[in-house]
Amino acid sequence: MRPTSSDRPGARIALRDVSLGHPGTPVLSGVRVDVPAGQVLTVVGRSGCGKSTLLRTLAGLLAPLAGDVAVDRAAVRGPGADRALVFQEDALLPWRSLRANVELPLAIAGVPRPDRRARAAHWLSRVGLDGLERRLPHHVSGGQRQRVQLARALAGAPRAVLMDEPFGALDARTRAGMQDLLVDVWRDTGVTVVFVTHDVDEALFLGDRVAVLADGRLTAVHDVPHPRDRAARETPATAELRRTVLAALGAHTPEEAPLRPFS
Amino acid sequence: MRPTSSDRPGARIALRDVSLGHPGTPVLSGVRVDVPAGQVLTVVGRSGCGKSTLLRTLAGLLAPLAGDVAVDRAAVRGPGADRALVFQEDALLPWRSLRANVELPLAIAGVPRPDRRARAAHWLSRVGLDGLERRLPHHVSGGQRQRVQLARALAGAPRAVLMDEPFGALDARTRAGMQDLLVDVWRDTGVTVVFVTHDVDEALFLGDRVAVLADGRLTAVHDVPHPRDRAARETPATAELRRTVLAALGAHTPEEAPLRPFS
Amino acid sequence: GGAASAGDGSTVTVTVGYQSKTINTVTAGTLLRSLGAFERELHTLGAEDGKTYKVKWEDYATGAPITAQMTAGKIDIGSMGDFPLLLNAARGKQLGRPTKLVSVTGYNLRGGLNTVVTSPDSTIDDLRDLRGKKVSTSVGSAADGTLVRALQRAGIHPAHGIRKLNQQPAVGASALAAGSVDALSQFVAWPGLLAHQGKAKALYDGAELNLPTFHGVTAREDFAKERPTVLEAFLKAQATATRYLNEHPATAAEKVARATGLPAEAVYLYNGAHGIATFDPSLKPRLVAALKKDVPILKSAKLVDGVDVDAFVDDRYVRRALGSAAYAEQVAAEPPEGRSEVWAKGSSRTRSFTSPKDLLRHVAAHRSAVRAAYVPDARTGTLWFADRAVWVADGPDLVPFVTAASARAYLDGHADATLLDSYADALRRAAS
Amino acid sequence: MSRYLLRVVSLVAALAVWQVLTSRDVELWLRFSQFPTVTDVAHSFADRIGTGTYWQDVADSLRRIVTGFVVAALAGVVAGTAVARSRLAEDVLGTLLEVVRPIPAIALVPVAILLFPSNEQGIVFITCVAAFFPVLVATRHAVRALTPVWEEAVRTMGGGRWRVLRSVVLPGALPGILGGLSVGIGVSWICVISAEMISGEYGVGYRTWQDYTVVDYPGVFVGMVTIGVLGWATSTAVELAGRRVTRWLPRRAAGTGGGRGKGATVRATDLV
Amino acid sequence: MSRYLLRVVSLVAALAVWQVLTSRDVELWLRFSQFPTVTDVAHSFADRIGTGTYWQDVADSLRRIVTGFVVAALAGVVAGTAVARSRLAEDVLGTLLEVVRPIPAIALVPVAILLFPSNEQGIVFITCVAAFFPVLVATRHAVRALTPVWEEAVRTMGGGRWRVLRSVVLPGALPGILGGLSVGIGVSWICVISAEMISGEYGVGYRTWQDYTVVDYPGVFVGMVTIGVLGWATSTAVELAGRRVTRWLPRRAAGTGGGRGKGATVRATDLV
Ligand SMILES: Nc1ncnc2c1ncn2[C@@H]1O[C@H](COP(=O)(O)OP(=O)(O)OP(=O)(O)O)[C@@H](O)[C@H]1O
Ligand SMILES: Nc1ncnc2c1ncn2[C@@H]1O[C@H](COP(=O)(O)OP(=O)(O)OP(=O)(O)O)[C@@H](O)[C@H]1O
Ligand SMILES: [Mg+2]
Ligand SMILES: [Mg+2]
Repeated sequence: MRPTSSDRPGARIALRDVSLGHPGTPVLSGVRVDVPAGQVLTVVGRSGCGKSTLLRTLAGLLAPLAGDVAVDRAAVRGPGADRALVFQEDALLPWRSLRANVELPLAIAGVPRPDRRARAAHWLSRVGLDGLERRLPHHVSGGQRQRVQLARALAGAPRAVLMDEPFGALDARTRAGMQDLLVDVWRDTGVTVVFVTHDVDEALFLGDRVAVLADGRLTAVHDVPHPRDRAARETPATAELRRTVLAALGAHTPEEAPLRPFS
Repeated sequence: MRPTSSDRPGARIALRDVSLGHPGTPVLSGVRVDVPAGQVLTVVGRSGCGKSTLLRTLAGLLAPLAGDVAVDRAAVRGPGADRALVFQEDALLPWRSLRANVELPLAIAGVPRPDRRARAAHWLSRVGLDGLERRLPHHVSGGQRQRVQLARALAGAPRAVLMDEPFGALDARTRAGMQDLLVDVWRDTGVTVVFVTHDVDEALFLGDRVAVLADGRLTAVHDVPHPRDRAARETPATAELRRTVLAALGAHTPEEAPLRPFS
Repeated sequence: GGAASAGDGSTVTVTVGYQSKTINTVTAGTLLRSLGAFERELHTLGAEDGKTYKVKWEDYATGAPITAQMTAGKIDIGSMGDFPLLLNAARGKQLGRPTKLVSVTGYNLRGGLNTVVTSPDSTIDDLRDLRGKKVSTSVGSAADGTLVRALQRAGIHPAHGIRKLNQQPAVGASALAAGSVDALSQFVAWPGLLAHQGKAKALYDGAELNLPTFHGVTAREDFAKERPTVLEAFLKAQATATRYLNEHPATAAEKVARATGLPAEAVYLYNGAHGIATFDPSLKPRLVAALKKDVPILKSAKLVDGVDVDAFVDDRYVRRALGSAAYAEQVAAEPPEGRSEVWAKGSSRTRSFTSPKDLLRHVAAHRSAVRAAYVPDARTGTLWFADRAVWVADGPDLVPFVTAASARAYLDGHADATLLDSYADALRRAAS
Repeated sequence: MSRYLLRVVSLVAALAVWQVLTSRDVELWLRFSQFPTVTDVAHSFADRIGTGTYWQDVADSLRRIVTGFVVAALAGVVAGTAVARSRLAEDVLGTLLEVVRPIPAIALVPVAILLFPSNEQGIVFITCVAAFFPVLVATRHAVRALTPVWEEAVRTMGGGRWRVLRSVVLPGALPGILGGLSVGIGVSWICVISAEMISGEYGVGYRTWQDYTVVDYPGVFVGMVTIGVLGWATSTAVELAGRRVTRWLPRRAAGTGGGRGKGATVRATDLV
Repeated sequence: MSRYLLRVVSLVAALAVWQVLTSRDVELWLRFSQFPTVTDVAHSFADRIGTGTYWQDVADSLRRIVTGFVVAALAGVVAGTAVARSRLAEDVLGTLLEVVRPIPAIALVPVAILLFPSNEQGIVFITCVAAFFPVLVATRHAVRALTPVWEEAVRTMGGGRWRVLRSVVLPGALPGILGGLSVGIGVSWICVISAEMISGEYGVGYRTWQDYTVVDYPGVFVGMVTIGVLGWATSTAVELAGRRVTRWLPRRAAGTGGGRGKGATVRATDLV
């Protein structure tokens, strides 16, 4: 049932001295990072630092201002089914039911209708939305819409998933469930993941490496000592890394947070 | 400079056995809760449990299916400037600059133009968006848009603010700043706050009380022992409450979270 | 296709364009169609040459679309008034689809087919009063020609002396009713129709000009050359319709009224036994001469560069259709004298009277039984509705005129004649 | 339901006002004195409706309008989309179409006569041209105003130009296109007299113009009423079809229940 | 810029095709043989453009169209908004307007003459009616399709009906309304001949019809070209004004730079 793509391993994404931004608004410069096939890179940074801009550039929706984004050594010239993007904003097609939204990448890939329907049902069920298949997007809650986007991205069996705060509107438990779903999919398919999040714990839990954006640059890429192990969170190494990342973000770690840090 | 409304204390919001939902879709029933003037009630619950529906009902945008929402003992018959709503979705007017969006409640209240402009600048600056006043909403990032909504809601000097995951798209440090801003405003004006969040820590930090929604009901309202004190988080009482709330949400506390809680 | 086409070599479709509302063309249009005479002629023809003929009738509001369709090769035979005929000739030649004037439908030798009218309560009662006033007409029509000539005779500059509004007849009629123009110069059917409806009174009778006006039939030259027998069949049928009209004028008027929506009383005014129009297919030299005189008017209005009328007129077909002897007789025939007539309700024929006074006496006696009463203008002979005419008492005689101006001209020469204020007055005098 | 009652009442009231204005020959700046009264028109209508000609007119006009409209709708949507999405199409077609767009339907009468082998084709051509441009313009505007993220989403799923057209542009622009179709069918009717001037035989527009040429005002009004009703029927058909395919549009609760019904969205006020 | 060049080239090419079709008397199903050639029309044009009459025609028509259009735009936006937002207005006005909407402009000629004291008023009335309905329908559709959350936001700020109208409905519906205005001014021009049938003296529409009644084809084409150019100019003015006030609309990068310029949105393809 579950679509596997063991024949198509994850994509390798490489940026060498890339500058990016919107027409007339440069956002990041000198970005250099290499995401090997099948790796999970999580990206953190303050609001407005350029995380979404980076993902849109990787997706091929924005052309870099300088340099090239390479996927498996070929420069990206536009978007493609190999790189799925979970948008930060609501990107469901409002005239399609949840099911039809999830079916869309399958239809594009030419999957026949009954198969498409079954797979869409499968993915909607995995994100916990059984029973809502036939609703329209604006008849479900914000968190539900976000999960449909996730299901849609995964249904297309991409070689890389680019996720822009995909779990931002989810409660703790649902979020954990989605994280696990992602880990499962990653295990099964070896998909490459670039994952933007505001939750440093999430970044540490999911990422093989954590990239930090600040001041218009990619300032650091940290290896995570014990990735994908919630219980291992509180090892000294992890705690140290969390402190480092939070400090890089300019935040105080919870333990030392004063009541009014910068009022 | 800062608009105070000490002459207009916070509103008191009361629900007695209210049922609510969308036309044809009942969501919550038998909701009973009283938010005294100037109190902060945080609301937690799983995705799709009815948090947004509750806030929309309090705002007067949705009529309850049964029962009445009372504000200062008068039944709510529709929305009003006394209750500002920070929407979960993007609710900025896309044709207005950020500044013009923030000025809107002031214009509605009849504030003269120069004053309006100054106050909008003040609020935009407090949410950290100096310099972006003249941008259009779709030329700024998701987190920036969310902060504009916050500024807009506060600029109108409401007697109650209803906030639907207002900091969901913000990084840890910006989020802390916004929390502090909210606390400041609350201290200065005595505004009543109903605050929906997925972050239990945030709920405990900001709330005087925490309401839990589950299974179509408001299952519990907990008093927070040491509200608005980050350092006090780790008192046994707080830790206990956090565990209780997380359990009510069906989530495992971080300490005991297994890697794959429900796969 | 619209044009005469031999689809499989044996079926030929002939397309005839006509103007049902321009009732001076009924013998080549409305009446001809309702009698089925052309179809019968073609059937006979088909029996001879083994072809199947079909007729397609197309009814237009004015001559322009017919000319347009003819230049596009889609109409083979069309009928229209004298000025539109000249335009038809000019455009046909210009666009490489020359046309021929092959017969006349109806005519009035004095020009009585065109009339200038005002609203019934207008204070204008002389053409000279039009100076500086708004007058609606259709530029390029015979009615415009009448207006221009009449104004010239009255000493008014036809372009600058009045404000001429160029409007479709129907538009002009509405404008007159609404009071946004002071007078309306139009051709056959409209003046009579508006007078009958009580929406207008005559100000100037075109017959005062004493210049012939007529309507005729035009055919595409290549059609005529290719299918002369069809054209002759048409002209024969036209002659049949003309005969029918002359023999059963009231029934013919009823038929036309039914087909067009015009009141039969107004149709009879023009097409009756002594109606304003005389129906006769022959191309009389007097009419051709009149046509030539119209060319300069169109030229000065910059509507045509010049028309070779002699090349346009072609009487060979009608001559052959009617037979040379009969044709010569027709050419020589004079129109009947105008006579007073009463059309009684429920009757299919009219009763004529030797004098207008006799008619009035009859009408006074049978008021409720009279459908319509017509009297000829004492000066121009133009027939008009008795109840819309201007009456003059001259001794024992009661003399009718189409216009007040015409009546005044009579009064000038007859010192003891008096103008009557109303039709009722005239009736009373006749009865006593 | 009382809504339908209200609609009927409003139509009847309009007729009553007309009757009063015309039968009393009211002249207050606007002048109603020359107008036929409702009863005049009703009599004419009663006379005509029994004739075969009337129904032949109706059938012919409907056939022409519907044919012309269907062709125009297809062509307008295709051209509008092309102009909105392709710079080349905009440059090559855009200006040309903008210059041709305002050309009056009646001015096309001679063109239709000259260009087409048969009059029927000419008539359909004119109604088609009339409907084409509103559809074109509405489509162009709607396609240009599409939310870009929808297209972006489909493109990140590997959708190419046709997929974007099929799955984003057409459904997303549909509400706007439907507005254009509704206007387009209306404009087709507006031009039916001009078009049928070349008919020579049947058609509601043809008949109305013929009636006007003999200054038969009640007849003209019968034509206007007939065209009004036919136009209303066709545009209602278009709107209903449209509503079916745009049911997904989030709607304000207006029209779903009375006032502040339980469970309905609370509205500030019903009027405006 | 090469875009303008391309536009000019496309116009010139269209003229060249016309010249070839007409001067060679092409007859392939469509028949161009009787059409005036470009040179015929150009000659007529040259003759006329030097005359005072021509410019008087242009000035009169422009004045009438612009007056009628401005009135129609205001009335159409007001009525369209009312019908879209108020159930009462929809019931009372909606059906009535739908029945009146398809009534042909020419059928209004007698009405305009009988109703209005002066011809000018009648002409403006007809152009105004012509433009009114497209604006009405477009406004109605645009207002109905508004994202509800905008209105909800303003209402939670205490905005009442007028504030919602001013701050949400009008600006939000503006892109759609502008489409309607663009169609509306086009339809005004489409009806200029019908309207100016009343004129009797001046006006481009009047002149064109007059030329047709004397079957002067080059004259008709001069009229058509003039109307085309005037119509293009007025609708371009409307579109430009529209673009200024809808600059906020998120646009695809189309038309902002060449192909996949650095920093521009990458587009799947230029054509479609
Ligand atoms: N417009 C609507 N019509 C019908 N049902 C709706 C509508 N909006 C939401 N719902 C349903 O009502 C329930 C409550 O939705 P609500 O938006 O209040 O959830 P929520 O608690 O805010 O969730 P989230 O955390 O995901 O935003 C959900 O099950 C949702 O599917
Ligand atoms: N369309 C645009 N045009 C111009 N500038 C933009 C545009 N979108 C975003 N920006 C600016 O670019 C910068 C980076 O935006 P981006 O959306 O990448 O931020 P982000 O890191 O995703 O922030 P957030 O966490 O708030 O979503 C911001 O300062 C923003 O104001
Ligand atoms: Mg972002
Ligand atoms: Mg919600």
